[in-house]
Amino acid sequence: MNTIEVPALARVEGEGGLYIGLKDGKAVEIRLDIYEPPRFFEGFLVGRYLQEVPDITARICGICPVAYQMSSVAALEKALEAEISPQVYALRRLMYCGEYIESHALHVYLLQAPDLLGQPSALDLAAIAPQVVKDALRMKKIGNAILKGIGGRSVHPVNACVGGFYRWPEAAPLKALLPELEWGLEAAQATVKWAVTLPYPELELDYEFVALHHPQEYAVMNGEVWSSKGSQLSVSEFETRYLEEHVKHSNALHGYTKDGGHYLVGPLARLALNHAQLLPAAQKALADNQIKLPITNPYKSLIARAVELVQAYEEAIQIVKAYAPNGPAHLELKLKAGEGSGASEAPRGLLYHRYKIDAQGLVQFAKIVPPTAQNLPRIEQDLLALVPQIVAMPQEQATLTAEHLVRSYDPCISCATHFLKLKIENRE
Amino acid sequence: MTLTPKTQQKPKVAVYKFSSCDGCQLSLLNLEDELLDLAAAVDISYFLEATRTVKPGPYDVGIVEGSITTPHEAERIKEVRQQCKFLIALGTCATAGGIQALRNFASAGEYAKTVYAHPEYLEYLETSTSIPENVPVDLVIWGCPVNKNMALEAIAALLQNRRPRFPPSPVCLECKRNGTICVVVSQGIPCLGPVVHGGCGALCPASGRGCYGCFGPSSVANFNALVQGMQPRDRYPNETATLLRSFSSAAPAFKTAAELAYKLGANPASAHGGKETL
Amino acid sequence: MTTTLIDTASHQAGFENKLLMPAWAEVVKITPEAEGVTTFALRFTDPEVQKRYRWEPGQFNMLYVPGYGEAAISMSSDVSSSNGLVIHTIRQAASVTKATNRLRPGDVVGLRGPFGSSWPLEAIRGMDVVIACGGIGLPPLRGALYAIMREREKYGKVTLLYGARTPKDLMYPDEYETWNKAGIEVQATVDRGDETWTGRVGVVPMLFYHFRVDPHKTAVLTCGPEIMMRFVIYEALARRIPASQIYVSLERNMRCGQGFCGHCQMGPYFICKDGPVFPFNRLGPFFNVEEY
Amino acid sequence: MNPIDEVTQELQKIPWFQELKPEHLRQFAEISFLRHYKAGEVFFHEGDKQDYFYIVLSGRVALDLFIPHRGKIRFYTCEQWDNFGWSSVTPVVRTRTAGAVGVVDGIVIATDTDKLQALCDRDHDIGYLFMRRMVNVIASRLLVTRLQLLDMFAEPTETKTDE
Amino acid sequence: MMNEKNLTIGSTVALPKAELDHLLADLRSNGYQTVGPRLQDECIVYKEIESLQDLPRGLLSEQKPASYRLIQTGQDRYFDFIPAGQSWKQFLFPPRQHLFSAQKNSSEVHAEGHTAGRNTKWQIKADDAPTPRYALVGVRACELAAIAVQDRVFMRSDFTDPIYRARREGLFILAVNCLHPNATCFCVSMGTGPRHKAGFDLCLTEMDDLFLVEAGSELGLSLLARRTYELPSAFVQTAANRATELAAGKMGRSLDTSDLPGVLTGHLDAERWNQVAKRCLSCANCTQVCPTCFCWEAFDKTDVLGNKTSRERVWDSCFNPNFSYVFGGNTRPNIRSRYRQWLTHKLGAWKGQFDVLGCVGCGRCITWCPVGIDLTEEVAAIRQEVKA
Repeated sequence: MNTIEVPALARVEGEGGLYIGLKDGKAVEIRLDIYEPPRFFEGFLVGRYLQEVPDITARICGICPVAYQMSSVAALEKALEAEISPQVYALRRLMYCGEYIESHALHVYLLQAPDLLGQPSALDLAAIAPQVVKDALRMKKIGNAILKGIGGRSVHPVNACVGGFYRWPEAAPLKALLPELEWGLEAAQATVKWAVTLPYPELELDYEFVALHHPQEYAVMNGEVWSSKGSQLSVSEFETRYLEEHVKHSNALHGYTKDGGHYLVGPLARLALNHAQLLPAAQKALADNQIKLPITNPYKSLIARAVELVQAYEEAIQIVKAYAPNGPAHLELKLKAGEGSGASEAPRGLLYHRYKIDAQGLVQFAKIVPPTAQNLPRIEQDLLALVPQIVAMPQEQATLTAEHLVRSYDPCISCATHFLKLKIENRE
Repeated sequence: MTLTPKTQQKPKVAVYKFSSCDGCQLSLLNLEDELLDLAAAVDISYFLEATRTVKPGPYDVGIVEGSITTPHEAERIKEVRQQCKFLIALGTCATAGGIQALRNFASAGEYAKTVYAHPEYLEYLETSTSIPENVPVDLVIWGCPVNKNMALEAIAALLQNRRPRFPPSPVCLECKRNGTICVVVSQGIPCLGPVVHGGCGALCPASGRGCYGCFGPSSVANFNALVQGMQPRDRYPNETATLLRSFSSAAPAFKTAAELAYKLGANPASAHGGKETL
Repeated sequence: MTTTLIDTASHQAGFENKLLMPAWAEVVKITPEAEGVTTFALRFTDPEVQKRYRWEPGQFNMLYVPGYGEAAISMSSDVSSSNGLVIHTIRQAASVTKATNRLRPGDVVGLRGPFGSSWPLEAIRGMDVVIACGGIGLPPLRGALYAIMREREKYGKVTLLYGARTPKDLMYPDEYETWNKAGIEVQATVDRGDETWTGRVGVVPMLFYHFRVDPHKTAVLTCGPEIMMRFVIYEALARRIPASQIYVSLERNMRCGQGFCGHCQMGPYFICKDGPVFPFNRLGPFFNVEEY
Repeated sequence: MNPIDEVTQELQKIPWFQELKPEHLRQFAEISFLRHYKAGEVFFHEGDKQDYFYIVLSGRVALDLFIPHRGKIRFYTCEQWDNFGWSSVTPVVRTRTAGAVGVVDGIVIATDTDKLQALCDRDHDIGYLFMRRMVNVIASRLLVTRLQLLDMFAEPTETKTDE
Repeated sequence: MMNEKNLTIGSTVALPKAELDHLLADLRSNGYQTVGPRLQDECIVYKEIESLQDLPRGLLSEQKPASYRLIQTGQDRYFDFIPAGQSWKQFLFPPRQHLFSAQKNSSEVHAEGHTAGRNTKWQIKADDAPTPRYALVGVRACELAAIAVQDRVFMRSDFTDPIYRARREGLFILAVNCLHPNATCFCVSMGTGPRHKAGFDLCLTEMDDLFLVEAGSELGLSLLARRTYELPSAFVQTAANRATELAAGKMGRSLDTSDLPGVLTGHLDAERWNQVAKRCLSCANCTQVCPTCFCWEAFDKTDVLGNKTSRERVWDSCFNPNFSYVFGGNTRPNIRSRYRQWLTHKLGAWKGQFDVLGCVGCGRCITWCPVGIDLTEEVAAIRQEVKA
């Protein structure tokens, strides 16, 4: 086999291609080409009023707009030294639960599962296992319903602002979701049980996991940036260790650690670093299904997502039950010049924002480090490790296996800037 | 056009992505209750976000998300047009250039330098343009993101050979039907509702904030009157202007209106200077 | 006297909460009339409704195609000899009327009606009658023609002035002979003809030049494009026919047929219930006001 | 009856000639003659040199234009007491701007236009009456043309943006 | 305590404020949904209330063109708020209403022994949701006049809107005399207020420490009879009368109604129409807050294949671009013609249609116009122009 080429990598968010150059059966070059056009968000944030930032950055990614809204409001609140209320914090977590549910259910069932079950898409899957797909859609819908209940719509919700929420969402529609959430929790538990039985390709790798960590809760919007290699930094210190590089073959920046290492963000990393903070049902799902941590097979990130689905449903139920809005929905902001960074755990991994604002609240500088950008070098390394296995395979299978690997990262290429083209070329 | 099959063949539908956030395609996937019916009614022949299967064209319906921002895209959209009998521009990127059209008001090169260490690696166009500015389009569905029910209605209308029923009225009417109180009048919040296409369900005013125009300019509206009336209510510098210069900034009506708002904002008598927030 | 399907009495007789609820009617026969114009013969599926249904020439029904919506369509047949069928001649123009293209015998559509005012057949007895219409304006007058023919002796000279764009757009061409024989002078004209067309070429208002009217005993009934009616009215007024003897059938955006929804208003009138047929003297100040 | 008497008799029936004095009628008749025509008979073609001005006494005469790819299109028909060939009495137009053909058999009065113009120049009373009639003809022809141009029955271009 | 037997329609009693709560409870237990003023988003709106607790207390609204602000009065009154952001029409003429749904059921047609095609039949199902029975709490005189105007529109002898009628016939009206007219009020000009005359079940005049309640119907009377009340002192009665009289003198605006239809419909070419068209956003807000505007639109909502359809009715507006669309064109294609239609209808043609003007002087269209167009000012300007 001379080349492997995926002219259009499907079921990833955005557009990219994959190229593997071989010599004597060994990979000599691996490139994850990002064709997603550059959109210059950091550029046109400059000069905008701070309240516009969460709405604008949401448009970086239609799959995880909440993550962009949450990281940006965190950074801007930091810059203003504004402390949000616990109620606001809980509601933000609920929003995040909605996004995890929607995004993970989409990825697990509609994007990755077809690979494991040998189907081209969930629609084809629906033909042979209609109930699975119907349940998956129902699970996903609950996530969207939470987002809709809080922010009016699931893609680019409109309620979040720097300082809290424009207005408390009405309690009744959220409470009305409880029966569905309870159903979702059970469905998520069943998903974990099912996930561990799937036939994953063999691939075990040595990862440096990086995620937010918080001692009291499963970190999503709060805590320090921890690494499985021992580094523990505050969010404001993030850029001291983690760098972005602009590589020639890609419109997405690539993230490396300061010493040139590759690291992994996302569900595998979160589970590895934060499993102790999982809520009981998620803990139980881990135990019942004898899931050993850390998971180091990238294909098995599906299992991690399934566990996080349990966690998200469980937490959503808690927050919805306790939800009783009172007090102001947002802070009265006191504008001042300042700088702040914020990070949150998008479904795909750590998302870091840093802003400088002037005394009028206008943005002077913006930096955004999306999860997929950080994972790109790691994906390339994984593929490198995969090469010995796939060179022996027939072209179609090799392509599929490589493509599947990329897909298992749930790469949100729109965020990293995005459509994959896999090309493995023999340089002889 | 009519999609009514003469034979029992289902119409072939292709979904394409150009420069965008994927949100409008996702809105299609978010049709959880209708997705399977939809898949039964049409032949989803090309939809990379949903399936690896690529059936060869030509297609009966092409749905395009995203705007044109690179030389490659400018070429590709022409091929798409040739492949598709009926072409739908889906979402504000496709219908008005999207948020990335903000580059049209500055130098994309400057932005590239801000964001990328090696702008020379990048290939991009100086402007982000809508699909209709590049190729003829048969239907536009506005929204950032689109309202999934409007997208569904468009497909249903095609299948049934009728005109899609999109809301003809501005956001204001939706507010009133929802029982939402006007934020302009009761709280002095600038709001683009009077000049923006309805269809979103008037979400922002229901959340206690002004409409930020993500559904683009309404086909008949009085932009001059809106700017004259709204700009003096700005709570931070150029609020009305930046509202207009956001998600649908390159839509001609918004472009001119924003220019007027900036001009009024430059007059110190009406500038406030960030005293209040929110 | 007209009884309506959905009047106050029928609400009380079980139409509670059934605003805009149509009665189903089955397509019995479909006849192509001209390019893009088709005649549908419909029969109510409920015999009770069929029995109760009475209408007068000039009135219209709201025809409902489920999923597409409603359109106001005039009855185009003879009131008394259509075997209880409701006959609608429809130009397939917008969403709803285009949807009728797909109908075939046996399918059902919804009907509500009849609505609106009718041609003043009683009031113009003993007079000469000029019926001036163009294009799709003939079907709403066809019922009036038949009514006059049936009691031909009760009217003076009756002239039909009818125009269409081209010869193939003329509707009911096979019937002109019969009408002539029944004492209606049919004067048809087209906007343009080819070499084989031996009839008139010109426009409807100019047909007035081909005969003399006695203004005191002439009534004009007109229906067609508004611009055509305007010039018909000018010609009639120029011949000193009083405005009160000129009857006009107007088209506006009729939606409910009952003067509730507001769309078809013109000045003080709801065209759907006060019209569509008006004596011109009542329309005078509002007709032809720009953008009113 | 001699031909001039015959023409005079026909002219007397025409409403708009009824204002003419007998000697004027006679003068008009002297330069005119009755012409019987058959269906399909061509009076003139577009582009012909002008010669006669016609008044239809009976039958029907169509005016037509040849349009490439569409053939001959009839855009107007003349019946009793209508006129055609009036361009020949205008001072500027020197060729026929349309063709004229009999649609059904009938009779016209044909008037020599050179002589007619001379007659009008010589006697302004008859000239005035004749020209006043011409203005009427042209005005009504213009109205017809205007209405045809408007294409009253046209399928309007749908401008409705949404429903 | 007053004897029940002495109460008749037209009697006025003094009701302790807390007793109103019991009256509301009584209404609710009799199957009425009580709707009344509530605070929402810095505005008084009409929505479901359970008790006096839910009513805004000590709030007064200050309304100006394009501006509505609530002010704390420091007093403990419930009904000082004057006309709310929305009108009551939402309860009688709902902004969205399902009419019926239909489901296709096709059957095969056989001809000469084989399938010739399928016939499309439909099964129709009327909306069978029960009609809510509303008790409106806090209806102003101008608002009651507006209901009377809509009665004339929807309950005519030729056609009656069954939805409106069902809701209207089940209505209980607890009226309130208005004591604090606003800068945008002109009910005196329209002859509709501020004091109620008739048409209510009960009518309150709120004093600092009690309500004066007049019984307007048998039902109102029987509800009142079950409460603890007293005969009002002459002092209180006089004070209440004075308060409503004072209110009549505090109208913020006025409208000269003499020959209004003639002035407006007679001057369709006034220059003022061009001027107002420059300011008007055509956003339809005036028509939506107007308590008498009645236009609506019905449309079908289908599933993907068109096998199921549901017909709905929604509020429409003559400011909507397609409102007056006829095949081939729009009879009112610009803002000038649409604004002119609205004003000439409301204050002109309406009279011919329903023998009443379409305006009750509540001022909502002035307050809620985002750019503050004032119909009283527009009418005055046209009068001025006509005179000149």
